[in-house]
Amino acid sequence: MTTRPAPLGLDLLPGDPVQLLSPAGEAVGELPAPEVLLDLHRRLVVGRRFDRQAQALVKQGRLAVYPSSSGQEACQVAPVAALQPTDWVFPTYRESVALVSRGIDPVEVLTLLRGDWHCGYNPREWRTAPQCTPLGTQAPHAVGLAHAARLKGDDVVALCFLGDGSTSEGDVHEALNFAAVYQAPVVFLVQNNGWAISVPLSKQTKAPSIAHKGIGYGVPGVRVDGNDAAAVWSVTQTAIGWARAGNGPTLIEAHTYRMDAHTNADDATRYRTEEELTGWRDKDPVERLERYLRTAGLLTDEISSGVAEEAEALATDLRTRMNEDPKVDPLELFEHVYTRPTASLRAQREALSAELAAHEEDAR
Amino acid sequence: MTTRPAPLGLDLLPGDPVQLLSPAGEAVGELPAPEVLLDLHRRLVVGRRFDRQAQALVKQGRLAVYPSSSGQEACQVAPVAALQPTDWVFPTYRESVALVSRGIDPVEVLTLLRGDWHCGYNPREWRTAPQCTPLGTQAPHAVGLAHAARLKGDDVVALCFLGDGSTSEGDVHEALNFAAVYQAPVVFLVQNNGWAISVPLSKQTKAPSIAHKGIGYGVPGVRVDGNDAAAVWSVTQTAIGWARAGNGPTLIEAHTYRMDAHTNADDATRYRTEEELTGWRDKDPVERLERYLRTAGLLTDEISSGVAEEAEALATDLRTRMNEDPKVDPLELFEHVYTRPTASLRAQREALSAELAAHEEDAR
Amino acid sequence: MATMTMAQALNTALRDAMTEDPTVLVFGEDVGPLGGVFRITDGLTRDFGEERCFDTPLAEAGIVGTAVGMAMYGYKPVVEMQFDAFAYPAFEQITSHVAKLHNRTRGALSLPMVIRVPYGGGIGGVEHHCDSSEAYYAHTPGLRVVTPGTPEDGYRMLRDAIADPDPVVFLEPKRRYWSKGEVDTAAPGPALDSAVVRRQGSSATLIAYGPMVALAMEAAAAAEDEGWDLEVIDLRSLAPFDEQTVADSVRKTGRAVVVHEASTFGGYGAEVVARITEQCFHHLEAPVLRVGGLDIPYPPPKLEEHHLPSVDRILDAVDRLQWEATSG
Amino acid sequence: MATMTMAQALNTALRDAMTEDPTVLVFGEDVGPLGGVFRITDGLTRDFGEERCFDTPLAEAGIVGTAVGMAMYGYKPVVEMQFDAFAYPAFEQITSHVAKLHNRTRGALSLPMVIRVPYGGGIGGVEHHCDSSEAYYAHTPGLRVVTPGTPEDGYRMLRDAIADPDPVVFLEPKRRYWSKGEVDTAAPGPALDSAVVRRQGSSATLIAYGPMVALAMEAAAAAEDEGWDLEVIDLRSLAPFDEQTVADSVRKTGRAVVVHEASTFGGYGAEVVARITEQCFHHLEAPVLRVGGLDIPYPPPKLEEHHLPSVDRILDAVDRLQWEATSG
Ligand SMILES: Cc1ncc(C[n+]2csc(CCOP(=O)(O)OP(=O)(O)O)c2C)c(N)n1
Ligand SMILES: Cc1ncc(C[n+]2csc(CCOP(=O)(O)OP(=O)(O)O)c2C)c(N)n1
Ligand SMILES: [Mg+2]
Ligand SMILES: [Mg+2]
Repeated sequence: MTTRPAPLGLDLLPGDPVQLLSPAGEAVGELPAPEVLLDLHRRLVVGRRFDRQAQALVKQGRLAVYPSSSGQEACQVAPVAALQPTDWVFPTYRESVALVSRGIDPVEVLTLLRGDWHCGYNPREWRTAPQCTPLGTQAPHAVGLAHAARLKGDDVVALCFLGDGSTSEGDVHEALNFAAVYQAPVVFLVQNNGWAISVPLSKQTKAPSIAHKGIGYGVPGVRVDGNDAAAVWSVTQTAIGWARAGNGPTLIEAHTYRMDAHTNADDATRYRTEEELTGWRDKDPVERLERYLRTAGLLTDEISSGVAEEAEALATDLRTRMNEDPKVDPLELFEHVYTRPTASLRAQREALSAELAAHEEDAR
Repeated sequence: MTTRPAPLGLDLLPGDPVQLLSPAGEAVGELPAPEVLLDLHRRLVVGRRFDRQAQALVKQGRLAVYPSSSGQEACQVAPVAALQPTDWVFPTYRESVALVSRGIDPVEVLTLLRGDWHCGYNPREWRTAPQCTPLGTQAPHAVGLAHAARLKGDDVVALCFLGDGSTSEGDVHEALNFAAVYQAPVVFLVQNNGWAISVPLSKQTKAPSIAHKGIGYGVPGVRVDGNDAAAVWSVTQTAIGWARAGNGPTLIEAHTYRMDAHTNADDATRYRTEEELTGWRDKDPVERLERYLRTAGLLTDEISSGVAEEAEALATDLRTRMNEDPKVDPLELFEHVYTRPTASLRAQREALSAELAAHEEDAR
Repeated sequence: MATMTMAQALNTALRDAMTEDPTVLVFGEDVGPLGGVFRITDGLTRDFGEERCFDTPLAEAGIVGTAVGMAMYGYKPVVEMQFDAFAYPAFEQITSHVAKLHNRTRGALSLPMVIRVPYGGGIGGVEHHCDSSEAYYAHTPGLRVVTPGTPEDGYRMLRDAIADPDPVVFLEPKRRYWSKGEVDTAAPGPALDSAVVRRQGSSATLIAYGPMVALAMEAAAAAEDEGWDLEVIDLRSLAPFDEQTVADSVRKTGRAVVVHEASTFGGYGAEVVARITEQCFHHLEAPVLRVGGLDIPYPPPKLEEHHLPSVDRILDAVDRLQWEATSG
Repeated sequence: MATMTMAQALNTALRDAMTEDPTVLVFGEDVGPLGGVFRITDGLTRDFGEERCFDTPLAEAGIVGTAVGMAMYGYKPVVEMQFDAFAYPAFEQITSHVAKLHNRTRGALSLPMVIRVPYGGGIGGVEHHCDSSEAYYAHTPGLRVVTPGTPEDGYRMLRDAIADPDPVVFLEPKRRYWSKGEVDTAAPGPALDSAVVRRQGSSATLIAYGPMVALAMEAAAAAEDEGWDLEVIDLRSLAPFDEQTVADSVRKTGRAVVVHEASTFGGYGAEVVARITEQCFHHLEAPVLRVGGLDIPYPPPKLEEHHLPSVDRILDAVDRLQWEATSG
């Protein structure tokens, strides 16, 4: 087995999950700098507020569907905080909070879920791929992009979000393998929330841990307490630096839990117990960091209310702007199927255009 | 990490390759019983003779293509020798020698390669799936069958052959994972011959070893000298017993080498060196066992010439029977597409039948 | 005789098949305790145990591939692909193995398995959740591809598909899951391969399947106002195709329109047009027309109405069947 | 102007594209030192280095998926699938991502990538090595699907496909790899989307593409003896389909036969028939016929001749174009 000196437990044989803050908010390891912690706190609070608002919007019928990441906010915001703007993010459908934390306009983030036909934001501008629904299929994209950047000599790391369930898909296997073979600067971050809709991890894999899956590719694996924002930040920061320095990919497993159903359409009471939830409530990522910061005297009332205001402002703005239905032009359906338009789509566009005109006529 | 007491290095952390006979034919570990060794020797000699004959047949245009397993005979015959007739085999295109060793008529084994349209033998009768060409796709079949047998309470183990290159395919990943989750009685045997056509293992994976790939599934992995028939037999025998006892799957990596090109259509000189070949010639599986048996006084001239005769008889019989072109009835093309015939295929059959009749007419 | 939604009919079919035949197994993603995201497998794990109905890891090639192995050993697996686009990872298993194994083994091995695929749109689903993938499967020799349009067919055809010795891709029209109908679980019904005439008519033939059957019936009702007496055929089986029933009708009416949700270009409707044209050329008063989806990736909820066939578009197509030509 | 095999023409196209544009990359299984199992990438690694032409692990979804990522970053990847059936593992990547990414991002991301697929039979290949998979791709909106029938088109179309901002599935007719023809690498050639009339004629139109173009030309030559003057169209682009060129021809001749290797049922030919019928109905003297493969899994070397279109079958089809009807 190759052994490389790797920091913070980035090793072929993953150890216990890294934890820097206990659930009670006590420091149990070397913490990032105070400004990092305060930034993480702000992101957590804003992220959670956004998530709540999105859940309200789906109830009001303003969104077609919403996969909440409540409970997983640390995994969403900390890795994003550790990235440079020039780095790329490859999110799944669950990463709305991460994207908001990346700075993308929340309305753009929710565009697809709102029932529009595109991903909302400009992936090139935000160096963020469209949120990906087919499980694990974004993983080879992340590897390809990272490899491409490396070939060009650019300083770019790709962060690929994954769910525990998706690690069973062939594409994730192929991506991990390609990443290792190409030594591509990719960080695979698996949010192990214990469930894939109704399928528990125990029916998903018999691996000692998901991080252990790295071994079969020669990819260092590390486990982290996914409800400890400080730990997630430190571990992803390390992995990103590791990749940036040309050492290749890493596989991070963040242990966390989604506090709500898979999406609003799901009924989680059919497969999991109230006790399980209670256990995880005590590990809440926002409260945990907040407790530490309060006790350490870093989070003043002033800062705290500033953060609360920012979160509230974002929610209000979001509510207002989502109140109007998005303008979707049916004729744009044909515009982006190809870069070079085809005769047949032009004809279909004309037909639809005529149909719409006739309808308008009728409506008069 | 779960630790289970597993014999013969069947462990989540694979060790060095198991070797029982040195390349020079000296015992370096606990050998199987003499009758097992003699049986292996017989199978090796017959297998090699068959392979030579098949290579001759392809040169004579009697086969459309032939992927030789010369050099890999130990990996082909030893696992088969360790199976019960009630167990199942899932071979790739390279396993002709294994199938002959299983007892299947060599002409049947070569049916597909001869240009006929079916696998030649009755898979149910021989408990041997058709030789599989799409890489790795037989792996989930093996898992499904093993799981099915277990559900039925039958004592059946499935042996799944794989090549090193094929381990990069998503299907192999999914199969290993399902096998572990179901605790299915499957033995995955990877013949790591260092090459996937022209792609060397170093471009295939950065894993410490292929056996290490088991860790990510919770599947014990073990490495074995694939040119040491005694070792391959012992390791597969152990893994098969382990599966039979209800302990689930194992992943065996057998280090070996194909001495010939990928198939007769391939030109191996484009990608590998003469030196590499020379190194492997010294590790020849047939000579190695023969040397040991001779030195140990187990292989008498009488036994040896008996084996040689058997091999020669098989080759002669094969040559003769392959000399005539197989009778393939064009009208049978339609017979097995579905179990229940369809009207449209009946019509196509009639059309072809008329065409053939017209041709015959013309030919008169 | 009972009133059921198609979802209930499918659930009942699975139950009845599992009760009658212990070799019938159900597996896939979330089909166990959750009962599937559409609840088609609701209660099966509870009632038949984890060995008969179980959740798998998330890996569609693995699901179909293990089903192949189980079928080789004599089981009758019924696997669920969660949504249409999520069956694509299994495409190699389906085309290179499921479709071919019987043939590759000269009939020694058959694969009595069913791949259930909820398909199509009309339910406001987001991207990748609304594909109509029937053309991919129907073009693959060795597969039977069927799709029910009514709850009764949902029951009967699923039972027949499970009993069939050949592998069947069973396409379930999502948008019909919650539509009710009378189901007689005791009635044998037409053969799995047969199309049925859902409505007799003389002016022209509407040919539909799965999600579009109800729409075609609606269109036929609306067409009465325009003085058209439309015949409606529900194909039920896409592969094999019941040419006889279709050709008989078109020879009678002389005009036809094929309706499906899938993108029109290269869609299943093209085959129907080609066959009708070949079989009924001299009976045709007008070219057989297609009303299909646009040639675009499946659009979002807000715009799917513009993509999907509608009563209006069907009537427009009927209107374009060159009525003047014959009246002269 | 030089005489080349199609294999050489394709190799030259890759070389010229790589020389002119440093963002063009070639990768896949065995494309490096070996030069591909058909030697289409011969010498590229030697001449352009391992960074521009490289071998990948054996994983087709991974190959196509990483190509997507590389294209997102501005490269123009040209990936090789070793054989037709071995592209199926990448089916989800191709349908759910390659075909849709431009659309999903409202045009913000384009995917200037080429997926090269050696396809079809006629070379005595064993199972899984001879599929004609064009219908699967052509039915998927967002993909361009093209196939050259001559060495010159091999060169020109591959250059154009690589230069195209859209993803292109580039289907290479294996059986034509070793056929020679004149190639003018400087001539611009017809647009990538255009069909061309390969032979002018007046009696009927043969419509072919890729592996069948040469056969159609042969059939047209043989038809002269029977007194038929056949027009031959080489479609070149399957998606989009050049309806204009085809319809113009059929309106002129009044009869048409579509030829392809793929199984006829649900094959690409059905679309051609449906469109011609719709566009040219009143010009048609007979139904448009198809000469395609049988509806069976690809047969073995010994029997492929019975599966594949032949000059005889094409002439038979021409003969069935109801010549009596008009002569009266
Ligand atoms: C290829 C594919 N198969 C199935 C689905 C349906 N599906 C959507 S989310 C999901 C569960 C994913 O679980 P996990 O990866 O753990 O992520 P989580 O939702 O828990 O964040 C499933 C099965 C899909 N999107 N893609
Ligand atoms: C899905 C798929 N992709 C590509 C191929 C073409 N192919 C046939 S054999 C082979 C190499 C396989 O290498 P390995 O698994 O190491 O087995 P070996 O041939 O060395 O025994 C390749 C790429 C295939 N058969 N199936
Ligand atoms: Mg999860
Ligand atoms: Mg190999």
